[in-house]
Amino acid sequence: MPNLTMIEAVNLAMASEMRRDAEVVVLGEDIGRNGGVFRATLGLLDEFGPDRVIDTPLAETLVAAMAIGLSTQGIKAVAEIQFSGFLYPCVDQVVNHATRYRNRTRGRLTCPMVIRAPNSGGIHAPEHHSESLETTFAHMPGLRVVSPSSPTRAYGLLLAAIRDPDPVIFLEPTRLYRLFKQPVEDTGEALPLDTCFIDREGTDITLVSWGAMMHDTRLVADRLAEEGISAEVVDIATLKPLDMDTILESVAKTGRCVIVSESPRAGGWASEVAANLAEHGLLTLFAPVMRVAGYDTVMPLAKQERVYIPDVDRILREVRKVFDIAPK
Amino acid sequence: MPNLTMIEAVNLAMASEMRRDAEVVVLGEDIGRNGGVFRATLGLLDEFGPDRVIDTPLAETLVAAMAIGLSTQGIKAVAEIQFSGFLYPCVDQVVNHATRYRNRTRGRLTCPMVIRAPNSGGIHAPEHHSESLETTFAHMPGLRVVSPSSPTRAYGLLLAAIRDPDPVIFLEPTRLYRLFKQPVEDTGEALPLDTCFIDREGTDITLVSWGAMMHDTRLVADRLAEEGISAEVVDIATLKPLDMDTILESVAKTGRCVIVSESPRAGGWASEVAANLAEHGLLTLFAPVMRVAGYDTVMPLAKQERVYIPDVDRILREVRKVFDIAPK
Amino acid sequence: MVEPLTIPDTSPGSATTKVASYDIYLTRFLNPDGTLAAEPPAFATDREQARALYELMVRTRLFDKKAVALQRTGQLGTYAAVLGQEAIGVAIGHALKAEDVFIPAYREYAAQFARGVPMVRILQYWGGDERGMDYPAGTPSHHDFPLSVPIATHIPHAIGVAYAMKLRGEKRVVLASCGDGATSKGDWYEAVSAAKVWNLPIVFLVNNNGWAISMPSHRQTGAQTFAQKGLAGGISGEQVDGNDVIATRFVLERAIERARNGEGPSLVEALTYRLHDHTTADDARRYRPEQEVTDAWDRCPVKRYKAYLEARGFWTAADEDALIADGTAIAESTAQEFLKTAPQAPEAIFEHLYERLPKSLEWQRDEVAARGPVGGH
Amino acid sequence: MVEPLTIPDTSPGSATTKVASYDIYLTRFLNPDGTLAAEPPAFATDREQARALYELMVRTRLFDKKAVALQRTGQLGTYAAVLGQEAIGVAIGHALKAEDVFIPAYREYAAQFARGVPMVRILQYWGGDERGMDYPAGTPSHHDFPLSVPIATHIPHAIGVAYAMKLRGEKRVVLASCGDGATSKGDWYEAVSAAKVWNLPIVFLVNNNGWAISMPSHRQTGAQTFAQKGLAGGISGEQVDGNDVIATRFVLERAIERARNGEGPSLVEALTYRLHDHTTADDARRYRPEQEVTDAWDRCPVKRYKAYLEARGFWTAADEDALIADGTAIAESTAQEFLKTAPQAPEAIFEHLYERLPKSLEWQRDEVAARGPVGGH
Ligand SMILES: Cc1ncc(C[n+]2csc(CCOP(=O)(O)OP(=O)(O)O)c2C)c(N)n1
Ligand SMILES: Cc1ncc(C[n+]2csc(CCOP(=O)(O)OP(=O)(O)O)c2C)c(N)n1
Ligand SMILES: [Mg+2]
Ligand SMILES: [Mg+2]
Repeated sequence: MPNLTMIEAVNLAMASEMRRDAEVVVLGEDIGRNGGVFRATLGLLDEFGPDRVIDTPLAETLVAAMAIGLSTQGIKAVAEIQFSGFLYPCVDQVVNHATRYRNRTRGRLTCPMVIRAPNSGGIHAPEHHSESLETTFAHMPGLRVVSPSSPTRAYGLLLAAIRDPDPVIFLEPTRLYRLFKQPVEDTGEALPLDTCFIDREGTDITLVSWGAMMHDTRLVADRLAEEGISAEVVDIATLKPLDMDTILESVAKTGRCVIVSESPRAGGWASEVAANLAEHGLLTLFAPVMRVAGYDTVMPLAKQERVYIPDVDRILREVRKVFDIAPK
Repeated sequence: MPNLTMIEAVNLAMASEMRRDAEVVVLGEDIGRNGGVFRATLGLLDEFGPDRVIDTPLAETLVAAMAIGLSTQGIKAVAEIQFSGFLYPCVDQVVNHATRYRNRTRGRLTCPMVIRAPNSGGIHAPEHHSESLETTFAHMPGLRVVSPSSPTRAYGLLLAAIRDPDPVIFLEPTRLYRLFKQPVEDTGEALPLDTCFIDREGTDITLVSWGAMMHDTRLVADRLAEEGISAEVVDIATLKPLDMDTILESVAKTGRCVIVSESPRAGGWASEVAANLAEHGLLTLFAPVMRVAGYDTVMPLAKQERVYIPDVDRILREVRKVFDIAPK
Repeated sequence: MVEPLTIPDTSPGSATTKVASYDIYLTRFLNPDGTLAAEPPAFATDREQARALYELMVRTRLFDKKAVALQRTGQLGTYAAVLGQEAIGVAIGHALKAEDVFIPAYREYAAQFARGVPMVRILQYWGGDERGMDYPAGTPSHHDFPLSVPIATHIPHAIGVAYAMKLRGEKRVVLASCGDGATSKGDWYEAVSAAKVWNLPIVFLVNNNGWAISMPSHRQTGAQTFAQKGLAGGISGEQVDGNDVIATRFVLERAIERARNGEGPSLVEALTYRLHDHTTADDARRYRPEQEVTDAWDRCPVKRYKAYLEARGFWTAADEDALIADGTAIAESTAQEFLKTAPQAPEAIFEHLYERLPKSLEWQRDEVAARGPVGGH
Repeated sequence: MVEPLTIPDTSPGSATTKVASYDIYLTRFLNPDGTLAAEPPAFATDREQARALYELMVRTRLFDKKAVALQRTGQLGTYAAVLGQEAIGVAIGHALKAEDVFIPAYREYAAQFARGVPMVRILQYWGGDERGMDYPAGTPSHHDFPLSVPIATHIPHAIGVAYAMKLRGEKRVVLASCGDGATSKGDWYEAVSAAKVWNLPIVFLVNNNGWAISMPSHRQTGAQTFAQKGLAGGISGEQVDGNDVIATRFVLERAIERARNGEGPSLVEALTYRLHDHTTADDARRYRPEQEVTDAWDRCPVKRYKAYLEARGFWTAADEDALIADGTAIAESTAQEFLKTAPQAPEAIFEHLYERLPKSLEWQRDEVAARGPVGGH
């Protein structure tokens, strides 16, 4: 089984599905000869030709709208937006059309499409390249929003996203693109899009995260284990629709919960998880639900991005607060 | 003191500030001779002329961007977007520029601008005219997001928004535009933009809302009062930055909280409030924090919009659940 | 208004070279009084074909009148009338083939009727019922797009649709239409620009009806014509008298066939006039002179074409009476059918949200279902 | 490529009327080998003025080289080189007046230097420090906009800025620049279209450097020229040889003065070539033939203009040596200053978020401050 980075796994999922299904196309800026700015589409042009590997003009609204048009015709469009900060021009098309054609036409026209984009910071990229967009999209009805946290999940979830009959926003944590490898076999098997993954089982506290922050969250769980604290780690993976059942079950067991996310704290998806706990988990909680999130500031340029992005220290500090209030 | 509807109060605030400050301009589609599709700018063209009351081409991205350009020059731009569903094309400009020029240039260029738009449903409008956009904007760092719930608050908060040195999204609940009148005097006095309003004091439960849903929330408080339940009603009014202190203080007193909002439930601003309660109010809560919100569906067309929008019954049901779990 | 670029005297002549030149043409066969400006094309001299155009125009006008009446009496929501612009929809309806895809704005009812949308659907849509966009299987409209209320944002969908046709080697064409105001939106431009990049089979139609709500088209843009906006994307643009159904059909058919033959996209600006308020929620007297409207009635497409048909001996007073009677009856029975539309179940708001409702949303649907009908409308 | 619209034979001649015509011109004074294509304007025959253009071009190139070297040695973040396009920035810098406003894309360093941005700021910016956009008070750049990384979205800001000037009766001009790729974005078009509606004093400059990352400009659009995109908004568009600093300054000055005199907006397409990779994060060998780059070096603006100056007797080998020595020293000392930039306090991320930090965010700032510097960069 080949050992792949996440970006290679993303590439493999697209190539694999394009081999399987001739009606899958990829489109975006510089995805052809250049293979995409992060090389996610490397080799696809050579294998599938310029008709199915579509270099678009420099216009993100168009890219989203074209994917909509293609998908209404049954062509499965997998669009790439180069950097997360340039996803915003797609918002109108996604919320006003992609998520609505099915409903609007009572099922007559549908949008089985994926918009992939790098997400979050940590790679010292220029301005507007490091934002975390998941909540902006996850608030939209009719959408699926997915963010993988490892090469294997990237492969399986992207396959699922491409096959899904409804629009999916697929946010790939830039920071994890090449951070570590995993054995990934091209089985063509998709992962489910409607459940959280229990990344590791535990009994004392539930740590919930997704995307890039899963990495630091796992490190925290390691640290806690050294101290004899058993953390259950939940990878939300599919943010919308949100599988609260898995999280509630875990919290019912541990009685403690810290949610870790990189996007700005106010109105972030961590708040959605916490709100559900405040409603459905209140009686099983021993301690307040803590959110560790990006600050409510503009994403700083590279020199200060580490100030902004939660890290092991910040997560640990909130975990300690929880155990201070409700000791093990 | 004249009795004004909310739309008249909005109009008065703009006229009043334009008289006071020659560098305030209004811009948008059909706001000149036509006075705006809801008549918010009625009479402004005649009084202030076409240079300051600017009919723009049909391009919402442009409207937002033009307001940005104007405001960097110290012209206070008050832009109108016709209906909430057409605010989405402004998202990119607002998040990538309006909220950032100050930070980006270390205070050299700033954006003292307001984007006003009708918000939420309930008036049997066509498709795309009834959406609730507050959370999409409130998640953006560097922004202020305001939504008035009465003519007097509309007047005072809009004055404050226009005078604010930073960008403000001002969401006017369409449903309340002409629903009731209040005496509004043109005192030129602004209301604060950083505090919630205690709409009515109470001891048994805290009802939190903003914008259009404040109306139904007040009716619920009336109904509860008849039953001998004393509800404290908090009007968030300024969603961002969020004054949690007032809400926490209220919940510390009542021990119960229901949050009412019209925007889709998942990732809505009600979740932000509830998440803060889960973190800071957990130990004072007698019962789960309930959210009454729009369903996680596309906003239905007129015939079904009442199915979607929370109403007195739906709010009351959640309140009852709270008292079932934690009787008075 | 635009001035063709001229190099001022200050510039030494030899420093400049002309690198490109463009001309914009207008086509018209029928003068406003119905007399011929030029020999008409074949379809307009064939009695049956020529009559069919007129019949659809008049039936649409009668439908439109009924819809406005329903709104005025509180039986319909906000409605966007097509009064004065019927010729364009008729031309579209006749110029497109069944297999083509129509991506309309919100006033081209005639084209939609021609393509099989039952009149009652249009009333249901403006009445606030999603089922009004469920166009019937077995008709060309079944693969058409629904009315688009957000201005211009539907236009770039044409790129994806046309690309799909090209990818599959189909000889089909997309017609994407909008108003003059819509051409100010970036979405519109991004589509026009991209269409030529892939030489896609698309006809962009601009209904220049003089107004975008209260904004006259000459204040919407500094360009002398809307047709020339195609030049920004390297696309041929031309004007047509949109109140001349013959010219409009002729020009559209030509552009559509060019597209079908692999000659790429075109842009057609149809010059017309909105005789009604913008919608029933609008009061145009606030912003436009009554005289302008009165004058525009002289250029009305129905009157004009009727004069042509009569002059050709294709149309009699008896034909007219029969058509009015039948069209009125149909509008009336459509209204009755609309008013009897059974309400949707409340939980229908979840029915087509996703192909399959996610488990996590089931409780919301069940809550709605358990609650039953909610008062309101 | 676009074909001027011709009405096919099938159309009866008399049915069509020409309603508008447009021509696009290209201006050039210097041939690629530095010989004259036409008599140059006055500023190019004045020794001091003529030399100043060259000096800025070369100093910019030396800075650029240093910046790339810093990045290659891990001392700078991703950097967008201006190699080959320096003439345009120099022309902008000399054509604008101090009171005008420059809204740049991200490669016009020469113009920024001319307007008072210290070289070190550019390094700080690409080094990931917001203070790199804090242009100094007392220089024209203090009211200029910062580099814009999001493509084209800065262009419509020009509408607001120019409108403010018009409102205040100021005789100032806005120059908003971008690349060829940027012209595909709706934001760009919405601005171009709106500029003419109010006849605003704006010059839109398109740096057509042949590429948008890996997309060649002839695949970015089906239009024959980028200049003609102005026609969509009724704006005069023209091409200029952007590697001819004389022509570029001449054309820009003319457009700027037209704007200043109330004659409205213009669009200038400057034809140039990106000799470097897109940025230091890019590897252009992946997608473009080396031969194309080699050929482009023959049209290099520096070499060309030097030949002109030498032929005029304005420039000697000694001048060249002195300039290179001085420019290199300045680039070097700039690099040193950059590397010694004191770090910002971590809590600076809250400093300019709002004019006054809302009370509800104070805990976040305090948390950051209490924590102190965080490892990373
Ligand atoms: C994106 C968007 N902005 C604003 C509106 C509100 N609106 C509805 S119709 C209209 C004018 C459209 O003018 P035009 O494109 O000329 O079409 P017409 O109505 O004249 O047929 C406006 C501004 C909208 N529906 N969508
Ligand atoms: C809105 C947006 N989309 C994508 C990008 C990524 N990107 C950076 S530069 C570039 C190409 C720009 O090409 P062009 O406008 O021709 O300018 P050039 O780099 O050639 O000077 C792209 C796609 C971006 N910065 N902004
Ligand atoms: Mg119109
Ligand atoms: Mg370029």
